[in-house]
Amino acid sequence: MSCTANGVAAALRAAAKVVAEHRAELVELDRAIGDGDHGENLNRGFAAIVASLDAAVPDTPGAVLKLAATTLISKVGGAAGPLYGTAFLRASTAVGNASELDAAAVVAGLRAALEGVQARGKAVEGDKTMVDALLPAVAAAEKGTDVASVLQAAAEAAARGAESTVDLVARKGRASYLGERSAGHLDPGARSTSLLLGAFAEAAR
Amino acid sequence: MSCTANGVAAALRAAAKVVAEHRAELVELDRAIGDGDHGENLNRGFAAIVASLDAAVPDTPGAVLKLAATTLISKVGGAAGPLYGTAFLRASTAVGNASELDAAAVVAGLRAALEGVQARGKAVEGDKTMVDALLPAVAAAEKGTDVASVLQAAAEAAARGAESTVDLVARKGRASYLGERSAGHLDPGARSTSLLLGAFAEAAR
Amino acid sequence: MKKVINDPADVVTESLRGFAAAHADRVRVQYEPDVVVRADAPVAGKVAIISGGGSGHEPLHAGFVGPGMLDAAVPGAVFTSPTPDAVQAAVTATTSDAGALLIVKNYTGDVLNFETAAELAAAEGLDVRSVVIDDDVAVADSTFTAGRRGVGGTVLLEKLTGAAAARGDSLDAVEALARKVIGQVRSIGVALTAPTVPHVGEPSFSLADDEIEFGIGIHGEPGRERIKIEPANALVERMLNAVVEDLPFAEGDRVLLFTNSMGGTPPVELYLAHGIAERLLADRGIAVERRLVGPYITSLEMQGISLTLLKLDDELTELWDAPVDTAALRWRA
Amino acid sequence: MKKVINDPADVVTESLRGFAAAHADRVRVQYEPDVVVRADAPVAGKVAIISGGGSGHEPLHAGFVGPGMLDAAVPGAVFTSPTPDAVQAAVTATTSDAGALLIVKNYTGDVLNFETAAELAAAEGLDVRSVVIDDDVAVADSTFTAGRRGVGGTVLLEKLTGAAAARGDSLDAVEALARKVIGQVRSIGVALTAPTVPHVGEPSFSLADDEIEFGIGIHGEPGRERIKIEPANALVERMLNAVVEDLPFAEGDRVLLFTNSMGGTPPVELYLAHGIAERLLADRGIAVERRLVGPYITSLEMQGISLTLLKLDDELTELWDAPVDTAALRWRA
Ligand SMILES: Nc1ncnc2c1ncn2[C@@H]1O[C@H](COP(=O)(O)OP(=O)(O)O)[C@@H](O)[C@H]1O
Ligand SMILES: Nc1ncnc2c1ncn2[C@@H]1O[C@H](COP(=O)(O)OP(=O)(O)O)[C@@H](O)[C@H]1O
Ligand SMILES: [Mg+2]
Ligand SMILES: [Mg+2]
Ligand SMILES: [Mg+2]
Ligand SMILES: [Mg+2]
Repeated sequence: MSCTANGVAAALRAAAKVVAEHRAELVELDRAIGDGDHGENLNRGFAAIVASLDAAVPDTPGAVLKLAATTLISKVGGAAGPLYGTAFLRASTAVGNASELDAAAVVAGLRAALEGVQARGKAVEGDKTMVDALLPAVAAAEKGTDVASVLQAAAEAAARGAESTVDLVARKGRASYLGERSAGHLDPGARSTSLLLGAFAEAAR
Repeated sequence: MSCTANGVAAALRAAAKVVAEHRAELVELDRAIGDGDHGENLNRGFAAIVASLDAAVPDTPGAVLKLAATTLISKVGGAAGPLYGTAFLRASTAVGNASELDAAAVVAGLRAALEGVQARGKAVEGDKTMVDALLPAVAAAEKGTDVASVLQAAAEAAARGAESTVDLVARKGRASYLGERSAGHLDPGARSTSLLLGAFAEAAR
Repeated sequence: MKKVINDPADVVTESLRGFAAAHADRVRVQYEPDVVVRADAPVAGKVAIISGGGSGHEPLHAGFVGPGMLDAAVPGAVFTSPTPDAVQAAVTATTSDAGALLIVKNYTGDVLNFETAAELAAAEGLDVRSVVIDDDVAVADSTFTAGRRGVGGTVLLEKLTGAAAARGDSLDAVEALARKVIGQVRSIGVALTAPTVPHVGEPSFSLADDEIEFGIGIHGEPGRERIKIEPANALVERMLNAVVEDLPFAEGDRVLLFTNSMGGTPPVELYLAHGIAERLLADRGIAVERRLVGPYITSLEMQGISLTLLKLDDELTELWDAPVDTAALRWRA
Repeated sequence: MKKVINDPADVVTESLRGFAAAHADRVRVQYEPDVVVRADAPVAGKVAIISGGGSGHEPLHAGFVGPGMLDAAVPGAVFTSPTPDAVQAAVTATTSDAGALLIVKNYTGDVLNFETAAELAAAEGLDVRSVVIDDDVAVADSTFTAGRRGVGGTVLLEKLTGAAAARGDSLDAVEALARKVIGQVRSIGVALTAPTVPHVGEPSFSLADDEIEFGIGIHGEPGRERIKIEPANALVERMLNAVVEDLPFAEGDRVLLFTNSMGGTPPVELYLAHGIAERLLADRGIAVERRLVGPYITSLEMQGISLTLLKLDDELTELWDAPVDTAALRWRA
């Protein structure tokens, strides 16, 4: 895949497919330590992204990411809506209006996404949130050499990061109300971050 | 037992004991084709009768029966309250103010009770109600020779009458709402009539 | 059974204590026998409107005591009609020379106990009449049954007779109005789950995960028919058809639509059902001119809904709109 | 799952259609994004009071739209906070030069989405402020959690700020009042059963027959602690202690006591609990001067109750008593 507007659009479609496939799993994870809507909400948002892309794919990778951002912000709701929305919005700004992204641009986009999530949600590593997947993903991505290896490294690190949330006690989001009882469960947002990056990496291969 | 005021009071205490023992069974029967309160309601009423008798036993059998009647009317509620209340009230009137009841008086009391239930509730034989226990009980009672045998015959016939309600489709009371679905269940009021007469017979032995 | 209660035998009385504390501005509660009375009763010269029945259907009836509706409510034990002496106490507390109307839901127990109370009141020289409401189309109305049950229509009947009494109608007029309303109100109910009576401790009936009771009453009596759960569109249409075709209601009729929760069904589902019913009535050319939506006649925590239709005319509409000021129903007051 | 619904994805919108039909005299409903607005909005010169959040807590918030309370409610998907564009639509429909106050329950999602909306509104030159209510004493209030949740106190806050706006208070004054109320209102909830979110199709958590969740929220999040069911006397005392000792409320205080059903708990249990709470407060020398009892902030069909205490003074009492005319809360109107 080349990282053009169409390439990013294809990656988003792949992500939408993965989210749809894992909708029930994400609901289940959120039901255990939250309110059970994470899968439903993300699925609604990504389905809306696909519908928009079906109508028209914007000109640049940045514009595609911005479309994803505004769609997520206006369709997802909950905590994940503004957080993922901000992530895509910041990534969009970071990559500017280049017509194709190189490895460095993708890394910059990922880093901007992480900063956006942290700026909005104030979560740090170890709070048992999507940050625990995204933060190691960004660190790993910096070691990649091309777009595919950047995203592959990010996805692998995100998967490990998500797994690491099982043992954590939540300190942000709805799961934090559970206190100690939140330990022993995978964080749904960390899991969805890992799924999204996995889908992007797969699409980039 | 001689059928004096104290004798009738003892029979009512015996009945109260039986009702308490069968409270859950009567609730269960009523739950199947009614609203599940028959055991609770009767138990509340008979417990109140015992409390009144503990305070003072009226002078005559008729007065004791009247006390039972007014207590049932004011404590039981539902369909069974006014029906049993009327039964005891009519029985009380029928036996007058004799100080001891003979077999004929007991039979007259039972017949008056049946007439009272039918006058108030308008049920005929086969409607799947307490009438299906009380009506054959009165018929059988007429063949008894002394108080004990009158009540024994009545109790036995009431038990058979109650059993006969299993196959019937209810046409009176709450169970009638079920239509055909009421068949296959013992009528709770028929069962309680059989229990009461059984307790009286036992007390009279 | 999990309930916020102490001893099941004390549920009604303890609940009344809370009700009395919460609504001391509107009601006065007497105990043993338990009766809920308008704070300013008896209202001289006004016909008293009295209703009652087993508890567990709240806000019916206590929640409807107040100006413009009931003068007294007589709560029996849970799902058990009250005794005549309790009804009698309500009559004594509220009835002036203008007399009283007893609104009785058609259940054997209620009818027998209220009948007895009316006899007692007559013996005291009071003019006490009673009407029996039997609006449930689920039950075959035949001399071979106890007849139709009184359900959702009761709420409307209490409001309308309450308004008539409030504007000074005579007992004759209020009684005639009541009979008219009873003649043109019809209801049907459905249950998704069973209620649990405190002293029983277990659900009144059991339903499979895909089953519902169609034609349910309000006492946990099983319904007339057990059917498979279906989408709301189909279910509401099935319910509405049963009601519309019974009276029947016809094109051009003006109606009040009352969409009632049986207790456990939350507002989000109730309003959804109400919206469907509005649409289906519009399709039939029946004009919904007034509506009531909420849990007003319930069966403890039972999940389910009922639909009630009342044919309106100018008089009934005016009485419906008249001020009412009770714990559960309140407008223009 | 048994519910009176069609497609789970359409539940909120279909329900709003029924709500719009039932309450056309009081509200206007806009769709996509879904917003419930006072029929006569915008009210010139009046501060607009706007709230919202995930659906499934009805009557909160839509049931509180009307004179004396909210100008608009923004319902999200079930248990999911609404998106900024929906909040924005509510602001646009209701906000005059007097500005608007957004009442936000403290959940990460709500705070983030409403924050974004407030930024958008500010960009359009409107004076829109927001306050975050966090009255739930079950959650440790620390920088290491998302903070306390907004629960029952929200209902009281909406009523009081609505009354202040109705009498013509400035946005500064209404905002200050809101912060004062938030400072002196505290709540605790308990769940006996779990709610079932339509698109999930199964209960949000599972409880053994003898277990309850103490310190439950309103979204089917498990509570803070799982305890054995206990008699109402003990349970209400446990709840009240948690609330009273938190602020703390002290002897001599005047309070409003709000006894709330989480949805599935019927009135008979709710009033019973209310009665106990009244008694326990009297024992502590705390004067209950106003009360609200009913299902006002719910969690779908979840059985359970919550207790909310608000410290009153003359100003708050006057604002509480002021007229309100909404679908779910109505007096002196
Ligand atoms: N403050 C935060 N910072 C980063 N991520 C967060 C924060 N709060 C919640 N999350 C993430 O959001 C996820 C929950 O999303 P979702 O279920 O859609 O929202 P809600 O909790 O509003 O229902 C959590 O699993 C967590 O990963
Ligand atoms: N019309 C009637 N005539 C005679 N017995 C009746 C009649 N209606 C009901 N019953 C009896 O009453 C019993 C139910 O009593 P109970 O459960 O106490 O009253 P309710 O139906 O009001 O809950 C029935 O089982 C039946 O035997
Ligand atoms: Mg969630
Ligand atoms: Mg019964
Ligand atoms: Mg009964
Ligand atoms: Mg959510």
